[in-house]
Amino acid sequence: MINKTVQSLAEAVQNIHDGATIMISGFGEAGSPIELIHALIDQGAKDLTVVSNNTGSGNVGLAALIEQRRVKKMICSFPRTANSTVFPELYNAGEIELELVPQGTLAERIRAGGAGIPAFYTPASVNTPLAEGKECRVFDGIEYVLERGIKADFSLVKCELADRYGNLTYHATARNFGPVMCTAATTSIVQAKKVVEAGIIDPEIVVTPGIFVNHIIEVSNPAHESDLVAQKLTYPW
Amino acid sequence: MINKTVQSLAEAVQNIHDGATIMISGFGEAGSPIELIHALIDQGAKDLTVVSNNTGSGNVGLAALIEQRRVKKMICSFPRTANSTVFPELYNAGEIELELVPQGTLAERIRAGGAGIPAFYTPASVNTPLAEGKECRVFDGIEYVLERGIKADFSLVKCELADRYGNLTYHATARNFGPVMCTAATTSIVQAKKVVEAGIIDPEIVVTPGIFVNHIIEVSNPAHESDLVAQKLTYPW
Amino acid sequence: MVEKQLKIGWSKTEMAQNVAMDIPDGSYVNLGIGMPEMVADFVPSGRELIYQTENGLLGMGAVPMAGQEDPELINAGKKPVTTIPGACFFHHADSFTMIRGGHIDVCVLGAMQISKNGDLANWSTGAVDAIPAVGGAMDLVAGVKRILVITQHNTKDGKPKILNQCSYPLTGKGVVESIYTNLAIIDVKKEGLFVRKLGPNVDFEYLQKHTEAKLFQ
Amino acid sequence: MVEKQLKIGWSKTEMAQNVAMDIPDGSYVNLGIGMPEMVADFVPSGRELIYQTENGLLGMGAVPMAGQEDPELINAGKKPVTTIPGACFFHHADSFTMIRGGHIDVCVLGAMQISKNGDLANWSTGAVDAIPAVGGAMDLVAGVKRILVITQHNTKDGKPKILNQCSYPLTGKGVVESIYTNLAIIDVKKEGLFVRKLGPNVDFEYLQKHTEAKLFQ
Repeated sequence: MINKTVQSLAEAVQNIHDGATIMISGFGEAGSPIELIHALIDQGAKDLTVVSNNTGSGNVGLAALIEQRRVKKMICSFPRTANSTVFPELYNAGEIELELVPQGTLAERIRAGGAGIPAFYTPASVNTPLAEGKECRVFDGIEYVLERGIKADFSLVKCELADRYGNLTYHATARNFGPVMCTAATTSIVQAKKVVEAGIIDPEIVVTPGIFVNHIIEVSNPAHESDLVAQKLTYPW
Repeated sequence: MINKTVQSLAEAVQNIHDGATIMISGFGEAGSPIELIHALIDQGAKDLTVVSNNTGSGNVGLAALIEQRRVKKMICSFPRTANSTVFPELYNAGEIELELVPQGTLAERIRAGGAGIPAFYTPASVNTPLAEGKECRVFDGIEYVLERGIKADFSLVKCELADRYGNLTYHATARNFGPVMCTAATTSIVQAKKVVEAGIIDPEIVVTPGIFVNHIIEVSNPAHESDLVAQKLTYPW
Repeated sequence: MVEKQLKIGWSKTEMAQNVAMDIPDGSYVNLGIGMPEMVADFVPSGRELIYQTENGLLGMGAVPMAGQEDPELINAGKKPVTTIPGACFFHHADSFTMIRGGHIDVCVLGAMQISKNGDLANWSTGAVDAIPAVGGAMDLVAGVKRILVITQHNTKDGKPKILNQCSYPLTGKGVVESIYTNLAIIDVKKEGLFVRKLGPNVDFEYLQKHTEAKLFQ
Repeated sequence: MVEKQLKIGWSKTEMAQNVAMDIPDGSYVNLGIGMPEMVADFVPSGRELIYQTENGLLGMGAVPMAGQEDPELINAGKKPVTTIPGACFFHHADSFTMIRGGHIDVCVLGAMQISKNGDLANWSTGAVDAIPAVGGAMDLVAGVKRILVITQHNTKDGKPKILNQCSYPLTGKGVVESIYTNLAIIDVKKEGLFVRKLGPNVDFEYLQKHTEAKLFQ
């Protein structure tokens, strides 16, 4: 019987290796799989390349992973937000690399990676520094830039409901990058607020089909990053 | 107040012009907007380019539109199926053009058209006659072919539920090309089995966001193409 | 007798009203972070606009009441929002299908600099020690049908923002349709920058004096 | 005494069983139209396979009972199917994300011709009066991890299907992993075609005689 659920956060992230490329869902705190990120901090993998829209806030979650010097490179669209100090400090000290990607291009590069599309053209960033050194090309009188699909070794994603096949639903704007990141990683690791029996999720409302998911761990009361930041907590605590 | 519902099939298709490119949803009969196609036959527009996975069956729906000599070109992946005689006869007589596209490439070209992606690379059809004359390019040691996004003037789509904003849900495998076709047409015209009040469709389960839809007509008892074919009916009847 | 000082130009509220007046009924609208968000408060009665936020919501509603916030129901500025009846959620690639694919009618953005040919710079000063952060701005200016800019006419230290050429890194080239400042409403046309409306107690000479690029009446 | 005639090779049912034996537990599988569909009937007990059909269903179940058919719940061959608990529906672009993106483990396809280096021709004879129809075959062979071919060893008029070079237009080049015919199971390796198993009462010479391409033992 196919059963992708695992029994612990530690088991969910156990195979992540040094040097891995990891996609992490979330837009700000919405959709950020904070328990999986903390499990990754405990697990120890380093020299990571992380693909995520932001760089976390305070000293928990993704910001804590960065603070532990475990990330050598961030690929993101918006590395500074309210309460994000860890990344800016390391970046200004030259201790972490940054590949800045327009948000829509980031989403599409991840989707392309998952869909077997090695490259596509987009109008975003043409005539800006972010297109420098990239191939530009005119189609029907409009200039576009060639962007490459991105794949990852792992994705860490937060969802609402999951079943043993890995079918997922999401909550509100916590959906954001989760669905495309599940498609683009060799191994997708998902924390679900609730794991339900197969067949409970209506086939019409599944957002991520199970084929894109490898490991599911139930985290029924996930922390809110903003609460932890308000409490000035630092992970590991 | 935004209200995209219209009062008749005739009103829904009234602006379709001669020479238009029209995407028509459906995989076989599943998802084929047969009442909208019949309304288009009544409406009279000709010299159409039709983008649809198949070419219809019997002498109703898309096959009837072709039989009326209203389609100058088909863009599709599988033009012959059980009970399809109209297209094969006209094609062999040299009276209709065919652009044959692999099914996944067809879906992706339509999605790209809707997403502002003018072109992308795919591995499908490399080293086959369908890649002849197209640009090929190697990424990471694998050969790909460049394919262009497709846009349309109109799309005709069948769905299950719709609200006044144009939010849509679908039924089973009738979903197929509907969602991507809604994104790729300047004007998307949708027949819904039921039109409901705004807010009835849970925001989490909307498949096509209303922004991609222009006109909605309720067709509460759509015909099944296979029933009409079994009755040997011909449209117009 | 003390003479009351003349108010020069529009308040922020009035600037947002000016933008709101120019968005037709039924439009799909994306509002940038900051001053653009104010536009939603001044939609003329009788008009229904649908707000898209690039983090995956179409049909964004008002700010929630205190205590009703959901940290996973937020806008692009990462602030809690609500949904209207008829809203829908979607993932990021679908969201930018709307944006890049030309389905959003109007986007209102802030600006650091605008050039006479409609170039926009609003994401980076290019300073060496700045952390570059672009978000969805480049996708928005490349894909949305009409880009409206709302901004103070001059920088805090009085320098012009409407220039012959942007010195900051661009967000997009030739993308701005109209500029709504505290001093004027200016349309970007092929022939140059045309003043459509002057703010209260602003005359053309005053406006030109505060603008590097040449203006036309 | 009448001698019972020897059965040469496998029946269609046995061919489908041979394929089914080679699909590991937990695989995501796409079955082509026709003989490939039979494979689903012979999954060894204890294995759970998930069937994808490219028209938008993951978790395809058995053929529905008479009278229970839904004309809008069909497979790629446009025949009515059912769903298993845990199935899901999706649109065509998402379906081919699964296929092109390498997420399907196994695809079983029919064949008109297969070459010694694993080229597959299964969509067109190239005849002038044939209506070309490709469907999803080119996407499947380009994207699915393992392509297994199930086919009669020879054409109806006795011509070899396993050739030095395909004369029909290709579906894909060097894509076939293994060939399951009524006479043998043959693996396509870099060094050539290797016979893994011979059918009942088939010897190597007999097999080679019915095969244009050189076979290895």
